[in-house]
Amino acid sequence: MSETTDSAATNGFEPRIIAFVCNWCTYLGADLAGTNRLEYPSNVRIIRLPCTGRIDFNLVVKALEVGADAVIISGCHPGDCHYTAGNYHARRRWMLFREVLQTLGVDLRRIHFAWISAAEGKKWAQFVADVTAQTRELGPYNEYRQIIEAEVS
Amino acid sequence: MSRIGVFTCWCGENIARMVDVQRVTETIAQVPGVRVAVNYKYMCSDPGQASIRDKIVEEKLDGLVVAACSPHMHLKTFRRAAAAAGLNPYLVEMANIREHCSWVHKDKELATAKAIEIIRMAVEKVRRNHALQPIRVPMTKRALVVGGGVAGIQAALDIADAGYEVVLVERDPSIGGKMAGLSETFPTLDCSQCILTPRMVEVGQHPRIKLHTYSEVEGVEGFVGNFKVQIRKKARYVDMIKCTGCGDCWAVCPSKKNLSEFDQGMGYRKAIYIPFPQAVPARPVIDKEACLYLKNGKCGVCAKKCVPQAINFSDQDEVITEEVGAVIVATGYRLYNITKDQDNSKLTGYGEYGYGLYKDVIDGLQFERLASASGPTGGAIKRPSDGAEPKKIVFISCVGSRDEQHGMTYCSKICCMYVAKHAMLYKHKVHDGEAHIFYMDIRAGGKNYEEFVRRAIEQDGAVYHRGRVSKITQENGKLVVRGADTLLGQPVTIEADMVVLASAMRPSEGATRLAQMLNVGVDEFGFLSESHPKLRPVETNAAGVFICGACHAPKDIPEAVAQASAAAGKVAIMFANEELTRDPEVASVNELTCAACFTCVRACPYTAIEKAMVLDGRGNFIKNTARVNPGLCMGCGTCVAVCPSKSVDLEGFSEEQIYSQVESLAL
Amino acid sequence: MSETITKDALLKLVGEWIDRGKRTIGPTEIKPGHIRYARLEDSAALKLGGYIRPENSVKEFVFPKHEKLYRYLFEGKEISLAEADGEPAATVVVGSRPCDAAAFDILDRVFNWDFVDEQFNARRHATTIVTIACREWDDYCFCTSVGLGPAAPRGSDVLLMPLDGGAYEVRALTDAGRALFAGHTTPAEVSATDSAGPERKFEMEAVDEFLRQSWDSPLWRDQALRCLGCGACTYECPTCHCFDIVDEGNARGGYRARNWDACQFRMFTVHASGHNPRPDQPSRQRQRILHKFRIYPDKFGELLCTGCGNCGRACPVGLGVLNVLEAAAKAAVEG
Amino acid sequence: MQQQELRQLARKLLEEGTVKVVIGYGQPVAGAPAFPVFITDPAKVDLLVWNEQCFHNLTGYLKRKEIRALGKPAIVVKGCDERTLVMLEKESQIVRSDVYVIGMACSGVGDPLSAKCGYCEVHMPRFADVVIGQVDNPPVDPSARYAVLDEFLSAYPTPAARMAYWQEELGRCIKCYACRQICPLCYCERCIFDKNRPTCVDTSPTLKGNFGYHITRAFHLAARCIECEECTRACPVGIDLRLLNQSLSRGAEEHFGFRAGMDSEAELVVGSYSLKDREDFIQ
Repeated sequence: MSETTDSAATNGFEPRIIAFVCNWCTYLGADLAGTNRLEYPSNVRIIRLPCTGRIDFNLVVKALEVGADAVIISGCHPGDCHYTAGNYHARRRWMLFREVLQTLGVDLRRIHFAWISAAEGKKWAQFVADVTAQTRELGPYNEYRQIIEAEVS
Repeated sequence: MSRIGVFTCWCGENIARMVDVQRVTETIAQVPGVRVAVNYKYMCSDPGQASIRDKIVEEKLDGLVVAACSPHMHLKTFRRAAAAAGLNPYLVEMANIREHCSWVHKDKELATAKAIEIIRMAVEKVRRNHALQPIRVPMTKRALVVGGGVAGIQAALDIADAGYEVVLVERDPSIGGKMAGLSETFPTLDCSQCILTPRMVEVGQHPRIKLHTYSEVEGVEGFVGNFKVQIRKKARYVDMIKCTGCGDCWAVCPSKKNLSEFDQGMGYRKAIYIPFPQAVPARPVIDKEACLYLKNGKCGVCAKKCVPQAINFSDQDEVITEEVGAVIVATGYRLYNITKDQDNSKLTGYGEYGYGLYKDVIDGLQFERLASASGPTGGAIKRPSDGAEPKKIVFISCVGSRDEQHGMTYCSKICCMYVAKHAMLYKHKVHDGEAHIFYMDIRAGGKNYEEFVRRAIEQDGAVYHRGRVSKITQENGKLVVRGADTLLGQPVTIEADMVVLASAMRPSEGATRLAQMLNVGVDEFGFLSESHPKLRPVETNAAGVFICGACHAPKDIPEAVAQASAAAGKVAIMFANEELTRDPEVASVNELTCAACFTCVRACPYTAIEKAMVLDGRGNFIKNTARVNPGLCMGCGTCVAVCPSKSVDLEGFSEEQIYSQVESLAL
Repeated sequence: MSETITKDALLKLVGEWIDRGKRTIGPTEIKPGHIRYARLEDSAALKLGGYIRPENSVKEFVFPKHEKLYRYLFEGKEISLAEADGEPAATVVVGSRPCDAAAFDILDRVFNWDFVDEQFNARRHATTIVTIACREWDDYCFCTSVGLGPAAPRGSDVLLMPLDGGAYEVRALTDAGRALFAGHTTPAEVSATDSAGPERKFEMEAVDEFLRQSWDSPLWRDQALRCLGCGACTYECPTCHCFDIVDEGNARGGYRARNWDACQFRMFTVHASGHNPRPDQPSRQRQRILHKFRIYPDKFGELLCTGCGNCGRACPVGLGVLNVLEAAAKAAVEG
Repeated sequence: MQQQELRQLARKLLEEGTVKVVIGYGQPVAGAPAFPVFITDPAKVDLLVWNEQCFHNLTGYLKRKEIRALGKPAIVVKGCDERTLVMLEKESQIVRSDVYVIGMACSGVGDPLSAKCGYCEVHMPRFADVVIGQVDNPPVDPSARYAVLDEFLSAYPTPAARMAYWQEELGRCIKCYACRQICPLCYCERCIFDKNRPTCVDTSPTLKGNFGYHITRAFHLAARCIECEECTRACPVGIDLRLLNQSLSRGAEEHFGFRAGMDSEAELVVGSYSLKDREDFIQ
């Protein structure tokens, strides 16, 4: 998961990845990855929310609107939610949100969901590495860039 | 224009090695709204914090970003520093450029670029933070303790001794719980009742403890500091005030053959009875299933015999309401009853042990009664079937515990110890008897525990077989126990007179229902969930509700007592304040734009949102609205995400804050 | 004696405009059953007949639904401004309806009244409009009631009068128009006969009289109760020209733009205080009608309506200027 | 004849003062689309019509302040419209007893027949105070419900193709909000699109703003939309908005066995959860 080799493979394109994570599991998981010095690509920007329950689909849309090539949404495993049920509510909304994205033709390979606990620093590092690698393969999200930049004629 | 200060920490080499803090500082200094940007070797150090405090004053800062480690590490630290300099602590944000940046990247260029963006996000966020004041909620300084076992007793006494009123609710006619029924306790072998009953009496006589025995919690309303609890006081048919506990009634009661719950069904009691001599309160109850008068109107000799005329056959259940500010759940455990407890699909095993089929196969608590001086046999070890003294007893541990296939995955923790104790007690009473123990591992962690087990083996000659028992059959008056000794690597067959199963500990009946009433989570086995396994072991996610004892997980007496005192301490700390102060980073509703679809009400994990009405000055109805109870809201923000019009927002993670963070990442 | 052009010649000419890179706009079937004015990539896409009029109006080609005014960029603590767009492309609108062309003339006044709107003017001057007179109309059409007609020349650079057999009589009305068709027409004896157009739906005088004392009339409520408060009528109207100014941007920078806005929206007049001087649909409908048929005429001496009937066609609940004015005229007569 | 019965009932209700207004369909020009009328005067009940042009779902008017000001309403609903009432009641927007519901037996509207009528299972209203007329519910193939969607998805199989389609379609959107305004389940006091600080979605009718708008509009109807297709009918620029709503309706049915407004007992999908919800898409 060393960056240089990966990016070389995709002639230098470095994806922009925005991650919405919950404060109690995935954020701490990412902290643990740091404490254990687990290296992963620097493409991800983490936005901390209290709970996956707080992560509104509009935020995902906004992330695409600011030019994200991929979006990560991650929180506590079922049963682990600091707020007991936030992640269950989130999971439901994600299921439905994916449906409308599918019809709209938003590439679901660019929107990633994960349960990553405070103990899973390794999983976080690996997950970010995988998402980054996959997005490098996919290349820049030009379809959405077109939407952002389209002029009204 | 805001006046934000950005303080970038080197964390010695931890950050500075991988992030060019100088470049970061210079770049951030150029961000609109940033008044000062500095960097320092150790921001969390005293000089570091001092420099922050000075800058806040000098530059009249109205927002603070500390770019350093994880907020989970130091946000509180820097909020305190800000407060000390007169800046509202909620105007402080941290940018995590250590755990999330310098520690996980190897390319200094990329890491520096990322650090700048992380800080940029924090700047955009803090610009939209609000100065917040802690939320104050008035509270009833009165605690409810559910469960009158040793944990509940300890918790109740500690809180009462701290000077606060306690309402103690016990389902059985007497407090005392499981411990009151134990013979002797490991590792000291001191008599269980001798140490417990004085505490029970203390509870009974304590001026600040209100005791409701033979009662159950039926409903809970309200929230932390302000609970209203409905308690069902089951009909006792005995007037608690008139009754003197003289015992004339049960002496004459003709209904004799009723299995004694206290004796674990090993002995009998009357229809009107006290569970055991030292019961608190020492007042009898009438078992309406057994009472001849209540069943078919004949008899009533107890009433005739009762001088103070305390018998009241027309007694009814009564539901009372108690107002309390905090609740401690201490509902304890029950043993895995192989014949009855095949409730969840996983519990399917151990029929082969013949429990409930062979009279002389009993469980640990039943053996306690056999061994107890106050027990049905007066402490003499006699087997249930014929009262003969068993010459060979097989003790089996891990019955239903540590068993993925047929039982519970967890370890019931106390069995290893009490099995050793049982062997000892048996050998002390039946010197020529043989005590065989089948075990998986001996888990004797605890003060003097290992020594205790060694004693059982070395001094009292308990025979340990490492292995599981596959089957127990009854052949010509003997219980043939077939197992394996994995150490010897050969099958073992023992013809025993009695078998004692160390059955798994499970949460007591109704624990889950109570948990639901209190909005406390339960795990897959029905044990109540603590708020944090390490740091908040007696708190729950329901504010003002605490847990102790075996309702949380299998525990032995010292642990249960320690945890009970811990929970009591938490309550005392809460009550020590004039009013409740809660984190102000909670949700609130814009009542004018709320469409009152109440999706948030359905979604809130804490039932912290209520259906309310907007009224005009004269109290006329204007519209419906959702309303957040700040005393209950824990700030998860689930309501914000489900609100279609975004009429509800969450302080600290407001829509404006999050969107501005995302937008700061625009290419 | 008149100049004519055959349908084929016209299409050929349109093709030339397209090839020469002119932004060429005309009625086209954007999807089955939907005829709209839109940019033509190929003259074959130009739909000259088989419908009453396009669903939209041509206003969006001089006054687009969204128009950047200028860009701004944060450079450190400095903010720099930049022009939004370059020069507008030379544009020909071909196959416009007279009721659309007339609207250009009206919009010219609006955008050059107290403030000279250069961005509008630039687009307008880059646009030549070739109108085709109507020979068909439907129940929604009421141009004749507002002083126009199926062959009204107002606002057009060229007016094409359909002849029997598919050709057109070319009436070039301006230099731009003449330049556009120069050398592409053939002289002929035939000359198109004006058609009467939709029969009068109401008497403007009566309407005017009513509107001047109608403020509290129950008519507004009766007519507008069903109004949904959407902007379909105003956005498909050739003369409605209200807009809103918004900034679209982020922490890096962005741009200021003007977007169409509609008097039928609740948000159109709501104050920061929450007070709304037009609190309900009836008051918003009244505003729209009064603006078009009294307030605007008082100021500019002409109606702010060309009788195209798009409002009625676009309305999901069958409410349009026509319904209201017919009712108004009726009310005026009944007193 | 249903229309006669309807008028008689309306007159009776108004005369007896059971209701103050009857919300129904009017049609001054025969054959023209019927539109909503609000009858407060018993003498005017003959304005009411009932025919295949009555496709409008009138239930949205129950939330409108101007209408509420008229007093207790009676409303004319088809079986499909009635599904909205179920949702509005579940979402605390109406009190059923405050509305007199006149159900019309309906064998389909629109000419040609609206797509939604092809798979309608509620030709007979189920919760109305009175039902006028009688028709049978013909058996329907459940898959027909999403035929339009399936057609689209197979015609545009790849994300890129779909994205191209929507860029074309949503590029035309002029943000007139007809789809929002006509939707009987869009009843927010202040729509999120009218909210600033922050503006979740660009207000401009740019492609970006339009995508944000239509994703949000559709998702806000997730597991709520009762497929009346009024949004599609109202759209002046001819965008087939049904497709977005249908994909969510199908999702709600497939994942949660929920169909908005069909079962008045069913628990709403958003705001609740099940431990069994699938999560194969979560790593």
